[in-house]
Amino acid sequence: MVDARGMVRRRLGLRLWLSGGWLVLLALAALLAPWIAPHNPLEQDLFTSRLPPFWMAGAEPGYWLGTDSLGRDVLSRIIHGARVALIVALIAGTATMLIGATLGLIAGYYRGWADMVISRLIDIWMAFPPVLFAILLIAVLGTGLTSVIIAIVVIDWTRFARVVRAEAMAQGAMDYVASAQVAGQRRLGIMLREILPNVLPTIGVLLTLEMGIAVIVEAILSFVNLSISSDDPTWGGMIAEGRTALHRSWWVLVFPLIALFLTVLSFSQLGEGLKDRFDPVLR
Amino acid sequence: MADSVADIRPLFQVRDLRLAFPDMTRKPLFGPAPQTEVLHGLTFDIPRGAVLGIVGGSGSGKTTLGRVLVRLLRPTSGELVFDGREIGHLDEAALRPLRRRFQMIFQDPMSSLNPRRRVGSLIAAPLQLHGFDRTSQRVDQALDHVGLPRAFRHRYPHELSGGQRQRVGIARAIAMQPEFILADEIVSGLDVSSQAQVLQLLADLVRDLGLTLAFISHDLSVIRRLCSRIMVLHLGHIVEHSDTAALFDNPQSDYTRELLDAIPLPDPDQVWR
Amino acid sequence: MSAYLSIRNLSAVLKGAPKGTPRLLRSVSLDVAAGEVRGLVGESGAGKSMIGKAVLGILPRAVQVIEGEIWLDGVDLLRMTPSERRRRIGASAALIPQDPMTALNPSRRIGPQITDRLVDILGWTRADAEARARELLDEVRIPDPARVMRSYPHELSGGMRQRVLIASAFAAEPKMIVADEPTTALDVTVQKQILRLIAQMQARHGTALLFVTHDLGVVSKVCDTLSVLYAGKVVEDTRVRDFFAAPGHAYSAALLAATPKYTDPDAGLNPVPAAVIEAVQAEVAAAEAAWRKGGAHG
Amino acid sequence: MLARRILTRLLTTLVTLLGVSIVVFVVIRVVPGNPIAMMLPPGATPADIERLNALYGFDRSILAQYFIWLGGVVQGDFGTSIQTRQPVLGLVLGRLPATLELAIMALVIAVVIGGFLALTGTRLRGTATEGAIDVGNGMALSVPVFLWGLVLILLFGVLWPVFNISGRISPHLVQEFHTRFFLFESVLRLRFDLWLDLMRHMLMPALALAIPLAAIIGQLLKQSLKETMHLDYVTLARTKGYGENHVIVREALRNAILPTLTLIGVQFTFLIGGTVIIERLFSYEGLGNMAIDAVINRDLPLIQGIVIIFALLFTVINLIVDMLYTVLNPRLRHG
Repeated sequence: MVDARGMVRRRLGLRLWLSGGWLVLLALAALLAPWIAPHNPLEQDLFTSRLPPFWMAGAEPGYWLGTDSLGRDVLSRIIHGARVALIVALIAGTATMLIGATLGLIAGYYRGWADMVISRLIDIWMAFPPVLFAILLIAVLGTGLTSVIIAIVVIDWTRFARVVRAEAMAQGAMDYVASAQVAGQRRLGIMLREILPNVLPTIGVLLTLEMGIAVIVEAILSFVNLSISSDDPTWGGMIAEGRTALHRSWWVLVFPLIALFLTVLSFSQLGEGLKDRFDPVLR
Repeated sequence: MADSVADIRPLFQVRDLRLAFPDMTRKPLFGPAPQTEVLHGLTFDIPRGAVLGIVGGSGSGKTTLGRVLVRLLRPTSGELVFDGREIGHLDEAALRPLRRRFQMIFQDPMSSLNPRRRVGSLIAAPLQLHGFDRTSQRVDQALDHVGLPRAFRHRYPHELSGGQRQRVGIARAIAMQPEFILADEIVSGLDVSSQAQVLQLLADLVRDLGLTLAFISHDLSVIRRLCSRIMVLHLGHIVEHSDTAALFDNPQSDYTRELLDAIPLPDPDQVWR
Repeated sequence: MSAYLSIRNLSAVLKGAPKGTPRLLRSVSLDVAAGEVRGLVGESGAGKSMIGKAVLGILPRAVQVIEGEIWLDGVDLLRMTPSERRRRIGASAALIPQDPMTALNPSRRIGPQITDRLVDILGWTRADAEARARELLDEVRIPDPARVMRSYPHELSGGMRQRVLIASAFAAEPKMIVADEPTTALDVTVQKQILRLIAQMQARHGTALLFVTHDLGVVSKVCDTLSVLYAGKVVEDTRVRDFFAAPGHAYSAALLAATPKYTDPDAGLNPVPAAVIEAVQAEVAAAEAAWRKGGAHG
Repeated sequence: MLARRILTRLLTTLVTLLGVSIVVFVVIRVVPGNPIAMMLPPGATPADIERLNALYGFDRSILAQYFIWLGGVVQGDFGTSIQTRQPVLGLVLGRLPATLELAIMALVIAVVIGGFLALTGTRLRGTATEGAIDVGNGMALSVPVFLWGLVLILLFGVLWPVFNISGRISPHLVQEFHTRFFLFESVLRLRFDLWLDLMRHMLMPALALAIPLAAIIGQLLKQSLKETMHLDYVTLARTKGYGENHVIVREALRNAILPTLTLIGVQFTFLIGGTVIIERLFSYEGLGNMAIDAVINRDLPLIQGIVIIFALLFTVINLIVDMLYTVLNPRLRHG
């Protein structure tokens, strides 16, 4: 009898390759966007509006994935949209991690009043629906890339703080921490040298997850037209446009949706994949 | 030097040591929780070079006492004097330079060895912290001492067997050249064959390195073989503290007698009252 | 005295392991007669617990029996369908588990945990089953059985819980009980009471008892006969008195020498010599090779 | 012990709500600079500004302003919507039933699917089916509701248009209802024609909301079931002669369900948070859709009202789940 779980486990390597491959492809597209995009993503041409993708009747050569109602090239807009998506993912993801993980580590290891304050803050934050909170912040801060990033960090630090706090608490109860204390290690040293390495794999998984979430939040904000200026190509903006003209030109919605879907999925699978592959301690 | 005052003074002098924890289950809504005392005024000495066995059932306070001795816990009151110096109420910073001199080996090596450090780093880290030189050689020496191959320094704890992990714990403690080692139930998770090996090793090290050892266990049979003095704890009190032979031949307290009577000897002729 | 439990040539392997991987149980054979207590000893990984689990049909899913017979009360359990086997075991055998703290369902009251087998499997009326449970709790000397039956497990001490588990094991008058390290988790003074209780109950009910333990001291107190295991193979099968007088196998002797004994500071706690380990390993390997060559089961 | 636990929990809830009010106050009243300008429609006269200044005490200290504002909020005075010139509380309460019904429907779907997956996965552990469930759960988990919504719109709105992907109910049916709880009302009045129309509209957004939660429930419940299945009391039940199904349901489920229950509580608040974007996506007339309109129209009093209602809802749900956990856990009940 074959153990089916073994088959799933073997696929993990594949999942790492697939998700990593897509993200590398995306990063290259974002970096080289001005050179590889077949058209100017902002260029409107009403004579070529609503062209279908290349395999359908009525397609025009050069517009591989068709055009939207203003005649803009869908493929070029997706490639340029990748820039916004990845910038938000990297900056917002990293900043969220730094703030959230630090607070979570302090709360979980030092406990006491620091934990009281941080936990209460987390409770308060959990009382707000994140999307609504984000929209509210953008309404107050004004639109723009910086506002989007600030909004994501302000809202999502609790995701790291909660998980890292719980993990640091669990690790803090282990005897290796007592053993470091007997050896004369300082509290800060124990936190950074003993506990942090054991929490790091979790932080890594959360980081890639957060990057995917940042991409989605940016897409949602552009979907409701609250992200960066509405001219710049973003996947969320394209989806919003596509949603209104779904029956006439479905491709305007479908292709950015696929890009978004793959990106979010890849980010979430990447973290797990990396952990399974490189964490020396198998649990 | 052998006759100097410093050498005849006991390494540990413990006087009326008490420890209480706040009882969160009885905490009123406001104000502090009531205290529950788990160590009720313990007084004893550990002479230099002694191997002291600390025995008791679950809830006797033996593990708690051990953690107070190496100052993982701060006593609520009483004196804890190590080598002539009161350490019970020192803060972490003042304690730090002294920490090298009393080390601990833990019950569960899987939990007490940081899973993300290799054996070499596990042994070397405390050495570097206390400014030892030639740490690499010291790690090798420590591995030699506990009978592990030097190549083990590149392994992770999860790649070792239970007995090997416990040897790493011992190596880490002796590498610091401490005067005192506390061993907390270090063989209770091992099979009899590895148990015998680890105990043998510990006995040899104590003799060769001139260590003072406190050995916590629930098993009087194990303690008899290793220890020169035995202290029996029951519900946070010392019910008996005497010479090993004296304790086994002529136990003074009812609890000790009950404990001895309950041990199943590997002998079908033992009469079990 | 005919054997109530009879295991013949029982071999088990890890599921999905490549061919040629050593077996977990290597052609184990042993008998337990009605009223007999057989000890199963060995170090961790020797397979002693696995035998008890095989008898009760609770082997982990990863373990697969590849040959052998387990005769319980005249029928071979391994030739029955799983559901037949389950009912058979439920009606005629029982387990006293290792850790009383985890062996009672924390969200169910004590009473139903004792009576459920009687009502659901054996078809007793609830009133009869409850009367029987009270009687048994009384027999294992639990004060105020009616109150205990209404309690949740966390309201009882470890020793009390183990008494409840013993009562529950004897509830259906099983002819066969497997005790799997039943006192390892207890303090030594409580252990003594529990061992005594098990021995008394076993004698009074005439039950066949398979007693799994790593402690030769415990064996000498409760067992009549003894099987010593090494790497899934029975290396010695003997009477307890004979064993302690003169172990019949070098490995058994070494195990006995390693067992601490407080009455004699010079005896016990002697590490098992490497030569003994090598010899017993060679013996097991030879038996394994012979079994493979026999090709009875590929 | 139980009473003290509940009392402590109530106190922390109060502290949380106070913190929520401070955050809302700071974000809406302090950060944007001149709140009056934001609260007024374009073309307001200086007299209007004067009147509002006096009404909200903007001439006083921030702390005083906070307490004046908090006093109003506690009495249900969230101000007047700039857009519609109606009291915010009425607007919010008018939309709340739609959102609640959607969220509860999604929760029911998620629990049913998740529970089924967990039980099936446990029953068939070690088989290919379990592997498939794991992979499916992993996928469902890592894709947020926004994308599931879009996928469902494509599948059942365009490719195979069997469901409505826009609105809460066919417009001509609205006047049939006496309350705002359309779904409950249709069931209570046994009007299954209305119920059917509601379901055709609600199923897709509810399913989009439910998919990730179903996956989480499936994953966590299966994991705790599997852990529980290794415990001694489950093994003991097997030796008593019980079959696999009985052992899973009667011995394991009750103990495995507690961690899942707390998780469902937290996740249910996330699910309600997800309604904001899902309602937008499916043009469903609930609170979330109203919130986004309010932000686009810079209707700050309305936003503030919606945010506070959501926060109140979340806190109350968390409180209820905690209480439920306390009551269901025999260890705490009979401490």
